[in-house]
Amino acid sequence: MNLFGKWRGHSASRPGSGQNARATIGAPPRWSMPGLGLFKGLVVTARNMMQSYYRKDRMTTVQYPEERVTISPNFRNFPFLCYDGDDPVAGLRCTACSICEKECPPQCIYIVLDRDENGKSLKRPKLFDIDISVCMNCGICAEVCPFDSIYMDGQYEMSTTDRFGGLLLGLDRLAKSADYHLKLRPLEASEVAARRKAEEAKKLAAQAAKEAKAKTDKEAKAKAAAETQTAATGKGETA
Amino acid sequence: MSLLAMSTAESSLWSPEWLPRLPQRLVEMLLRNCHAPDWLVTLAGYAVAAGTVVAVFLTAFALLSLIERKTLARIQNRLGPNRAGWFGILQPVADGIKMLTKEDIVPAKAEWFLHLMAPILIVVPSMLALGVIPYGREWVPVSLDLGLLFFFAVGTLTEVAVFMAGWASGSKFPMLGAMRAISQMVSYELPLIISALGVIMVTGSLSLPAIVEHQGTYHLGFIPAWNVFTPWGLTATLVFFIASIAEANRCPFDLPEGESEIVAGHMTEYSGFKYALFFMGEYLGLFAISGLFITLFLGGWQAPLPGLTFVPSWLWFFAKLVAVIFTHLWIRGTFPRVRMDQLMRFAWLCMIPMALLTIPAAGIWVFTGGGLKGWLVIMPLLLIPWLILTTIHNRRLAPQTRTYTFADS
Amino acid sequence: MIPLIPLLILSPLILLAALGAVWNARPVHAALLLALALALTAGLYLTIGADFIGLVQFMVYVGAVAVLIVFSLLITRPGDEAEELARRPGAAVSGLACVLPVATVLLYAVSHTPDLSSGASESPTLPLQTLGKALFTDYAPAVLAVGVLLTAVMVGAVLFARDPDKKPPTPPGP
Amino acid sequence: MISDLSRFSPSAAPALDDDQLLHVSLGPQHPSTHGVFRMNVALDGETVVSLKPVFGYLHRNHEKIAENATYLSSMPYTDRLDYICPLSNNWAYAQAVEKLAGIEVPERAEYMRVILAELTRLINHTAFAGFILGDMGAWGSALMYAFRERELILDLFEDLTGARMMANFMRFGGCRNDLPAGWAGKVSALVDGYGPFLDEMEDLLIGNEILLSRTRDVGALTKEVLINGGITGPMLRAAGVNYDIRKVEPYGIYQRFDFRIPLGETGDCYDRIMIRFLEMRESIKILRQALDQLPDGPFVHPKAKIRNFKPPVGEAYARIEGPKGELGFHLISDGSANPYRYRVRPPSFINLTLLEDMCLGLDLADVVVILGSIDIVLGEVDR
Repeated sequence: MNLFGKWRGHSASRPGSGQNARATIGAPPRWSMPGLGLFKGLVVTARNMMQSYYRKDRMTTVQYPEERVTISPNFRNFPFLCYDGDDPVAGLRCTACSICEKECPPQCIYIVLDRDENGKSLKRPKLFDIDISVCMNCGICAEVCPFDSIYMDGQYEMSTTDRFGGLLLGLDRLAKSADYHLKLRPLEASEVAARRKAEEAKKLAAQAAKEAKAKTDKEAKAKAAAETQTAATGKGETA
Repeated sequence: MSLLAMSTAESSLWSPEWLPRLPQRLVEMLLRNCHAPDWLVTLAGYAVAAGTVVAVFLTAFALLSLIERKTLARIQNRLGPNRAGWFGILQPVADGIKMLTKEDIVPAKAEWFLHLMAPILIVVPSMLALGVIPYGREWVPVSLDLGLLFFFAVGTLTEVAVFMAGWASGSKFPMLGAMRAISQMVSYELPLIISALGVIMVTGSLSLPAIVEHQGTYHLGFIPAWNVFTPWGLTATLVFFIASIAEANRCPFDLPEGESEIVAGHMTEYSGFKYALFFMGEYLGLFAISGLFITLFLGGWQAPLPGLTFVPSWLWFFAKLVAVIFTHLWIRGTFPRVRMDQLMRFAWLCMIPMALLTIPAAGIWVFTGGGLKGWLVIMPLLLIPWLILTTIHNRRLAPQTRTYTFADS
Repeated sequence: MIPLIPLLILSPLILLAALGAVWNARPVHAALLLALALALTAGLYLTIGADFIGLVQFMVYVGAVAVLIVFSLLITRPGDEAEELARRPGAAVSGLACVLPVATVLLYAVSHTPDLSSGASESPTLPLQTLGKALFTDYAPAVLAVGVLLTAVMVGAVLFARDPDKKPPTPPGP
Repeated sequence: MISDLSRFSPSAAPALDDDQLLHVSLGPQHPSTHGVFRMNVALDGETVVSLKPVFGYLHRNHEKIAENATYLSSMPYTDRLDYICPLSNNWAYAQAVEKLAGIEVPERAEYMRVILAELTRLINHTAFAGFILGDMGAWGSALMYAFRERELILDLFEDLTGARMMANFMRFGGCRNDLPAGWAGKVSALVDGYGPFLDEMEDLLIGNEILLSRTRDVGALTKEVLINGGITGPMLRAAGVNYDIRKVEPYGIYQRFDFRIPLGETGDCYDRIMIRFLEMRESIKILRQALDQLPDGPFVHPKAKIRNFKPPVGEAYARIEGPKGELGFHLISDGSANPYRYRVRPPSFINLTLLEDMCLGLDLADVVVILGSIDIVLGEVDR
């Protein structure tokens, strides 16, 4: 019933490049039954209607919320802050460096650095707000974070009746454990964990080396100091 | 007790054939038992008969509004409404409540009286037209000698109503919609009526029950003698069906309410229950025109095979109605809309000539007495003009040569 | 016996609608009132048992003629010309010239009709076949004349509506 | 149902006074317009006498925002230009920045980009076929079929980029992440299934007499007008102008693939539909080749910077053949972290400029079809 001639499979029937190939499409029959094209359309819709009763892959919709499609583990939605251990405050990886705040395209992140009474940075956020009514789920904050602290969440049922407060996520709602991350995106999280572990180990080693060096330095210094002192006392004594 | 005695005496009353007229019969019997005057009995009988038809078709309207959405959804590979009640069966109720509780808005520039009358005038003729259709052997709400004429006469009222709706809204899109609607209805009423003339000639009557009775025999013992199975009848059937789509403003001739062009045509400025009335009028009109189509060409309530007459005749009618309406839905789910000039051109250059040809063809059919001789004489009469018409159409409409070049560089 | 009550109800309504159609300043209202008058006349026919005439009156006059009038009003969008036309000096004269012959014929017909209340005891129902036969035998010349007239009108309308210059649409040049 | 325009020629339309015309505002809230586009149409009967497009209802200040943001922060905004095909927009912008900063793109990333761009083309043209049927008044069947297939591709995008539409995937010097395991296999399965789907759509559309009569000889303009108007993409090729940036000025690795550019003759709405269908078949060919040749390697240039990216002082214009036409980004850098000037050449917007020329003298119903056949996305028109 192919009314329109050789229009399918033309690529096979048309060898030779260099010169323009021509394909006649849209049917040049001398006489065609009017309404045949309409009839073909009717056949297509009838077939679709029948198949909608027994072929699941034909359906365009799912019956949410009873029925849910499986979401890809890579799906990203709003950001969250990752913490190690059990304490969301002490274990927070974020150092309030504000890189994400600067890079965020719609500027939906607001960070206040926590300081002690002397005004010295505590390297942790006092305030970390994300306005998810502004956030556009681009994931750039997660990408630029050098401290493996901010990641994209997969949670998508976040509707609320509170337009303002309900959509402004503070530290309490943003902070989620590393285990959550591991569950959400096993591949990425385990990679990060391994890297962090290696870094930690390296850091520890460096720390140990540094401490050892410092110790030796200190000892050497103390020795030197003692020497100078003895020398001084000796001098004083002599003076 | 006497009631029971009478009803057992009239055993036919309880047969399924009489089921739709049961309320009417019961009321009449009850009144007679109370020694009511004759005119009261007749009047009450008519009222109950009319009430039955209205009740049946309002239920059908509610169901159709659901079934249409379900069918279109299935054609589009969706499920359709399924939240209100079991399989969405309560959806019409929900829709009705929504429509009733919506604010009724009358535009500031509208003529409020005509604006109010239009939706009523849309519903009334459809209901009147439904009254003359024979639904079953024993179920003809009003048997008129001039039933067919009555049907077409009241049908013309919808044009006035559509005009009133479009004009009285005092708005631009309704005005455009009304203009489209009137020109379309006037153009398509011609082929509609002309294609029905053949049936009148063959039957020799304008009475719809007589037309159905006339189609009651079977050729060769199994081919029903419906008008569609004759050469002139087939042509007339196609013409009538296409024209009935246009009369009912259904896709692909839904230009008066073409939503992608003129929002909702004459219904743009209507809301709430007035809009629901338009909706109802449209569906009742669809039932009426489909019922007439079945009566004229598909044998009305006649069974398709002689052995199947034990099924109540009104069930056959409704089975055919379901089939015809499903075809309407199927077409709506598939076709795009035509343009105004194409619509008119199609009516005047294709539908009306073919409809006119069915008149001499039907005459020859009667003259030759049908049968093989009739076929042999009529086929060339219809086929040759049809071939000429399609050739003209092919030159202008059907796929012309289009060459697409493939550039390699 | 001609049913008197419908006649008494319908006739004043018809008169009122007709007068409204004449005197209403807004053309669309006038057209709709005309349609109403025609529909009520059809009702009058139906009540006296002339079903066929009544239905045809309804179908042709309400369904076709009134709708065409309304449609032509729609596409011409009449403004003040109607009023202007009515204020012309010759308007009354030409109106009278139209009305007088018609009124004369009608009055003559009514005055020469036999007394219906005594003569026809029941409404005469004419079988459709008889009507058709009469139309195509006794009144065949009249039918043919009307047919020729209508054909001429239709051809004229087609010629009138035809576009004089049929140029294919040229896309605007650069 | 006979499309003989000569009877309704624009030249025959008498010049009418303005107050005799019917002025209708189609949009911004009108069921036919795509997005919040508005047309002020003057009608004589139903014939269009003048048509003034009005847009800007969706203006978001994209270019100015980009001038005040870092180069990377503009990437997610490009998704929102033409939101039907975000990945091609990503590519055009990434290419412009790469040109500006002289960044190399690894082999694998190039292949990934081609695959994503061609999938995007499939999405766009499939959705187009559904939309134009909706514009013609078909009750959404074609649209639903189109969206079902589009969903399959969007699922793949979600798996790869994390978002169905707002991908934000390309980076300067490659892509954001590598293909997940098994992703290429899923794409080739989808590509294999796409041919039958296109056959079905063609059965539904291409021979349909109503569609033919609605689209043929509607909205055609001559080659010269189209070229002078700066029209690009399928609209231009439907009129027979062989102009496809993948061939004219090959970018990425397009010269490695064997594909052809379908060209029409008249440039009416029917040709525009057909050209898109033919392009989809060619896209499938490209996808097959790209999937076969997909090499291993890094998905992003190892030296590409994410933080603190400052291209040298300079100017760059990069363009790609987007599904809707030539999509270009023009960047001027003053050496800081923000572009000094950022300019988009949006195909939808420029293709829209000749709308009135196409519509004059036609029916109101044709306007809707012509607007549909231009295939605009208001996110890109208004920016």
